[in-house]
Amino acid sequence: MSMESWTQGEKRSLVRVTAPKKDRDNGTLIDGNKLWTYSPKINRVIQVPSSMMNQSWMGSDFSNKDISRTDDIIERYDHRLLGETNLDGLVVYEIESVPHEDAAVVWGKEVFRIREDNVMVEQRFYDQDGELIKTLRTLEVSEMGGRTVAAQQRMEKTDTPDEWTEIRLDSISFDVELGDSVFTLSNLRNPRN
Amino acid sequence: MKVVQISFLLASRNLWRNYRRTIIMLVAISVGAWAMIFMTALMRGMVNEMLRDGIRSLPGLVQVHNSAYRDDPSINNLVSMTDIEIETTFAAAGIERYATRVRVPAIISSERESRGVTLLGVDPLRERSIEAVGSVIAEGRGLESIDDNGIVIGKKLAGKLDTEIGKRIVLMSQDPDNEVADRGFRVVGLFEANLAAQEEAFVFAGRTVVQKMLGIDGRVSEIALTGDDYRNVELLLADTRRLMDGRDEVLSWQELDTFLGTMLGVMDGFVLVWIVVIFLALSFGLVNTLVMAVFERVREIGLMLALGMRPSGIMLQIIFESLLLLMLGLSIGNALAYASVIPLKDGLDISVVAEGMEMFGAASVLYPEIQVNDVVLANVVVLTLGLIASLSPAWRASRYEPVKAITKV
Amino acid sequence: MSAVRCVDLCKTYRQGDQDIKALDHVDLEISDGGFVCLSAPSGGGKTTLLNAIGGLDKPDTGEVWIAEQRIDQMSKGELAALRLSQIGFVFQAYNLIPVLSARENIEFVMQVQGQPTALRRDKAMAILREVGLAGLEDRRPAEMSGGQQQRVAVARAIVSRPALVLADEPTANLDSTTSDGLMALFVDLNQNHNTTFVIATHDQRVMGYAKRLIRMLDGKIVDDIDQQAA
Amino acid sequence: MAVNIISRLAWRNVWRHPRRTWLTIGAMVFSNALLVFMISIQFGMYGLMIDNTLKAFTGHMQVQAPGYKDDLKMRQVVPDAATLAEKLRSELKLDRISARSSAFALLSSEDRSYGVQVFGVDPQYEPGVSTIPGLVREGRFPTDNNAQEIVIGKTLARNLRVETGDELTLLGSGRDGSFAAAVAEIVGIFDSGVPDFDRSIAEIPLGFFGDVFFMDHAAHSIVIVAPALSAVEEYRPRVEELLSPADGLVVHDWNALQPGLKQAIQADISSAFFMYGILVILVAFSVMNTQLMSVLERTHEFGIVMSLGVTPGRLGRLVLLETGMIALAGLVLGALVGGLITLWFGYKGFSYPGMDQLAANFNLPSRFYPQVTVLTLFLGPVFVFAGSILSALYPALRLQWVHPVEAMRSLQ
Repeated sequence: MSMESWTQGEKRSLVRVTAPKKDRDNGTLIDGNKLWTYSPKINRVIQVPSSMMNQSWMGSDFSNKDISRTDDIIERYDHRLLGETNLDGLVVYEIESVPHEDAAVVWGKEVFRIREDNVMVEQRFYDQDGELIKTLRTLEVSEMGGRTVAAQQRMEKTDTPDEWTEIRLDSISFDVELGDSVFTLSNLRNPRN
Repeated sequence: MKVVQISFLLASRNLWRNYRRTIIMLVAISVGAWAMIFMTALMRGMVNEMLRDGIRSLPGLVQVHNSAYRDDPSINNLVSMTDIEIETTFAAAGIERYATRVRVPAIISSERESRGVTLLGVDPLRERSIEAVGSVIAEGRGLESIDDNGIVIGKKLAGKLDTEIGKRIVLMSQDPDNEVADRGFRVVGLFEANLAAQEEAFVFAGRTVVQKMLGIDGRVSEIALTGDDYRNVELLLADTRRLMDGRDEVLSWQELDTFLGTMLGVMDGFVLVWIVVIFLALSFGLVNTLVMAVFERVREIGLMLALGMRPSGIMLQIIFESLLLLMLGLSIGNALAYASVIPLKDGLDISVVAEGMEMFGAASVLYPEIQVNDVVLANVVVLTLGLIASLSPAWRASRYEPVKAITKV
Repeated sequence: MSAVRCVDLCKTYRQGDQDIKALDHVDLEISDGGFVCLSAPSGGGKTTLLNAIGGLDKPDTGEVWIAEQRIDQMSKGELAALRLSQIGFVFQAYNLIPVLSARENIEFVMQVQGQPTALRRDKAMAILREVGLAGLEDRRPAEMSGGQQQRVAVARAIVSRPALVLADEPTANLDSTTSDGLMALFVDLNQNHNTTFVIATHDQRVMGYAKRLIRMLDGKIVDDIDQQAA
Repeated sequence: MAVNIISRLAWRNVWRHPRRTWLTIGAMVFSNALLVFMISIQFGMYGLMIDNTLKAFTGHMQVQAPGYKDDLKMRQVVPDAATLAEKLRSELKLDRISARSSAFALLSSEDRSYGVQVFGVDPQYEPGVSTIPGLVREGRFPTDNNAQEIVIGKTLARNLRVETGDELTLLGSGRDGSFAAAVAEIVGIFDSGVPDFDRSIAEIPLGFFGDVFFMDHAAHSIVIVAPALSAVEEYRPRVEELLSPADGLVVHDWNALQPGLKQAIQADISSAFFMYGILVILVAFSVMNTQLMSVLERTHEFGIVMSLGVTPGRLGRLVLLETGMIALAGLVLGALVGGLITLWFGYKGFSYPGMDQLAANFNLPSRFYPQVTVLTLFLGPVFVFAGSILSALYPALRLQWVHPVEAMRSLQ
């Protein structure tokens, strides 16, 4: 499956499926913590209700929440630096993030490993007993669009190590001028770009 | 009256003349009376428990809602008064046993599972006064204040969600603008309920916290009021209606849950039918005994008539005999019923048919309840109908022609 | 003054498919203090006549007067009251109430009359002594001999001093000594209290005590002998 | 002919006190008639309760993936369900077999959302296994297996503030766990009379369901209605035989699917039979009393007969025979009266104040038409008969201790 994605700031992004044919033009629009989905089959934009946010996004190992939640992790979690390691000559910070008491997050904690060049190497989701539930791992880091990015990531659930979802970046461009109209419901439905 | 005295004396003496017959009849009446009271106690136990469970989960005897709420139980249909107005109004009227609650459908999620539940934002101090579902805390603690950050969920639900006390769960619902309203809560207590379904259906959190989460500060979905006697809610209903002054819908539990309301009426009817049926089954034996008693005493009856006793005196004798028999049988039967309920004080476990009982809305442990009015009813019905049944043999006895009676061998 | 007066009494019974004339135009007058024996073969009508006099049975036609009161048209209640206050009955056998003791049997009538307990008891004890049954007051009928039972019955009949005592075969089940004792009691009462006795019997010895002997046959009086005159 | 004499003697004795005998028979007739009526109603109701509950939705049996019954997980499926259903239909020669799927989904109208159980049903065969298609009061049931159409309950329609012709959005998760969404036109609104049911269920065509929830020809269950409830046991192994072992599917009968139903009936039966037992006992006492009287008053007579050489055992049998005659009369008359009463209510319908409310809870109609069957007609009376005979044992056995001379001396 291939798709295109546009992201503006830290709150808004749009994802559109380009192949295979049967899923073509299925799209997801994220604005803040709201998520809309569009399916040409039913020709309707639907806001995904809160109850569905924990469900799988397009059948993958990512949940809708994983997709929509961008960086509110910074505000809604307490963070602690666990340590620093070296990987391929770069410093990797290991950060433990524990959600605030009233945050709408079920995880007990998340542990991030982030390279000094801001590439996330690993994100681990733990339940409240400290048990690892799923891991998002960066498999390949490469230069793309002038920056170092995680080109290939894999989401893997601890329970089912034989199944995973991988995202591979084919190309990426930064600092593209995007109009407000990109992140609208009508654009989700009728791609103009 | 001397005639009454002598009739009574004769009746009591005659009762023991044919002691085998009397004992058989006594056993029959005792068994009947026992069955009446014991069976009624079992049924009452079941239905009362059902009613209490039902009223606990409603909760309350009387509820106030926005008049559109019952048709459309959404967060947009809130009670017209704010919680402060409610508090002052009810306090002024001297009503104390009530609770205000926010009630919304919500999704509860743990790391592993999500479930649909009803989220109740409650004032734990007020909640205690209405004895609603959720007040029996099995583990952990109950909510402590109106702005308690914790959440109390059912024991069964905790199992399904694979969560436990001390862990956090997330609740999601919708605010009045149809936007997502969500929040994390820490599980502080697990409650237990008689019906499994209730343990999975309700979760409780502090009212202010829920109001804040939903963005409905100061507003509630329902006011639940309770009283002492679920049979008698008219006064409470009228008081509340007056207070709400037509702005909101005020309904009694019978109206809120017509199944429960009907159940109570049907039960009352059933008790009477059951008592009468048992009596009728007994009455044939009773009349038979009396007929035989009259028949074998024809000569004596003739003699007494010849000696100048009035027919009414004869009637009185037979009726006394019947009543004595009934009263004795009833006393034994009542005593037996009380005695057989004692070992069942801790409940009769019928969990083999638990799922069936849940279909009735009843719990799987039966606590027999002997209600004074049922006992009175049973005894009064038996004595009254027994009196009526003995009229015919008594009348016949009093109509004997003394001559024929005496000469009959 | 006459204690009993019967005018033109008729009574017909149906037995099987036969009509039996138990009383056939009977006229009879018994004066106060009379001691009359009615004798007849079985079915001769003596019991029927006795019952008619006692108001236990109604004649088909004719009149019955007791102490100048016409009784054949009285209601059951009135008749009961009359029997209670003015007539004492002694029947053949088994004429005690089995569940009551001798004393209680004697008290029965008084109790129905509504006499106070203490008075009743005194009278009953006195009469028991009179008929020679002192000490047996607490026995039930089943615990007494036939003669004793019959004496209790007599005691009950006379305890409230009725003007008229009707006895139907009072000695039928008694041996001769006991019969004599009973008759002596009757005679004594007749003489000392001026109680009128009408006794239906076919016992020759009983007839011997009578002042007046009436014989019946097929419902008719065939003979009326004043034995005092003889 | 000794038997003849004994039975003639018994017959005469029975009628020695006609009033007493009639009263005893009366007690039996009363109880028997009541039992026949009650048992007819009760069994009829159970039948209806089972029938209505099962016919409403569950069917008599369902073929499912193991575990689906308890977990209702989307991925526990019956693969290629339509083909299997067709195979079952033709092999078993039963029409009333239909594939079905279900998922929890959020139904949204313009301004309201409610979570419901959405069922994918085969428009062609569903009417054979469920009453819901027949309960559509407004609009119609879908006919096209792939139509984007939905039928919902009356209460749900009111809560969602929609009517036929409106569109609803379905959101849920598909078989693979992915987000499933669809829009469907409301073509029908059903009214089952059970608010809980009408609030929580929606049905869409199975083909459409498959598309929305990524079922890929699979379904969750194949619902089978046997020709009769009693035929379930017969059909079950045949269904099992037709399943391919590779799929590892299981067959659940109605009792496994609706465990509460049988238990509710069991609970009701045990309380009802407690009551019936009491009735039988009371009648038995009545009979015992009568027969004891009858024996006691004949002591003298029995003494004579015994002195003539008749054994107490034979006299005991005489007493039992008399009881048997009375009890038989009670049985026949009771069954007759009870049968007639039941027939009358079967014709007029039986109702009890408040019954409609309670009945709805158990999928029962508010008026009930009881039917007489051999079982309901004789089950109660046979117990009363047996109880009567048993109760006569005491008087009959008493005879064994009677001494002829003492007996003759006795007065009565």
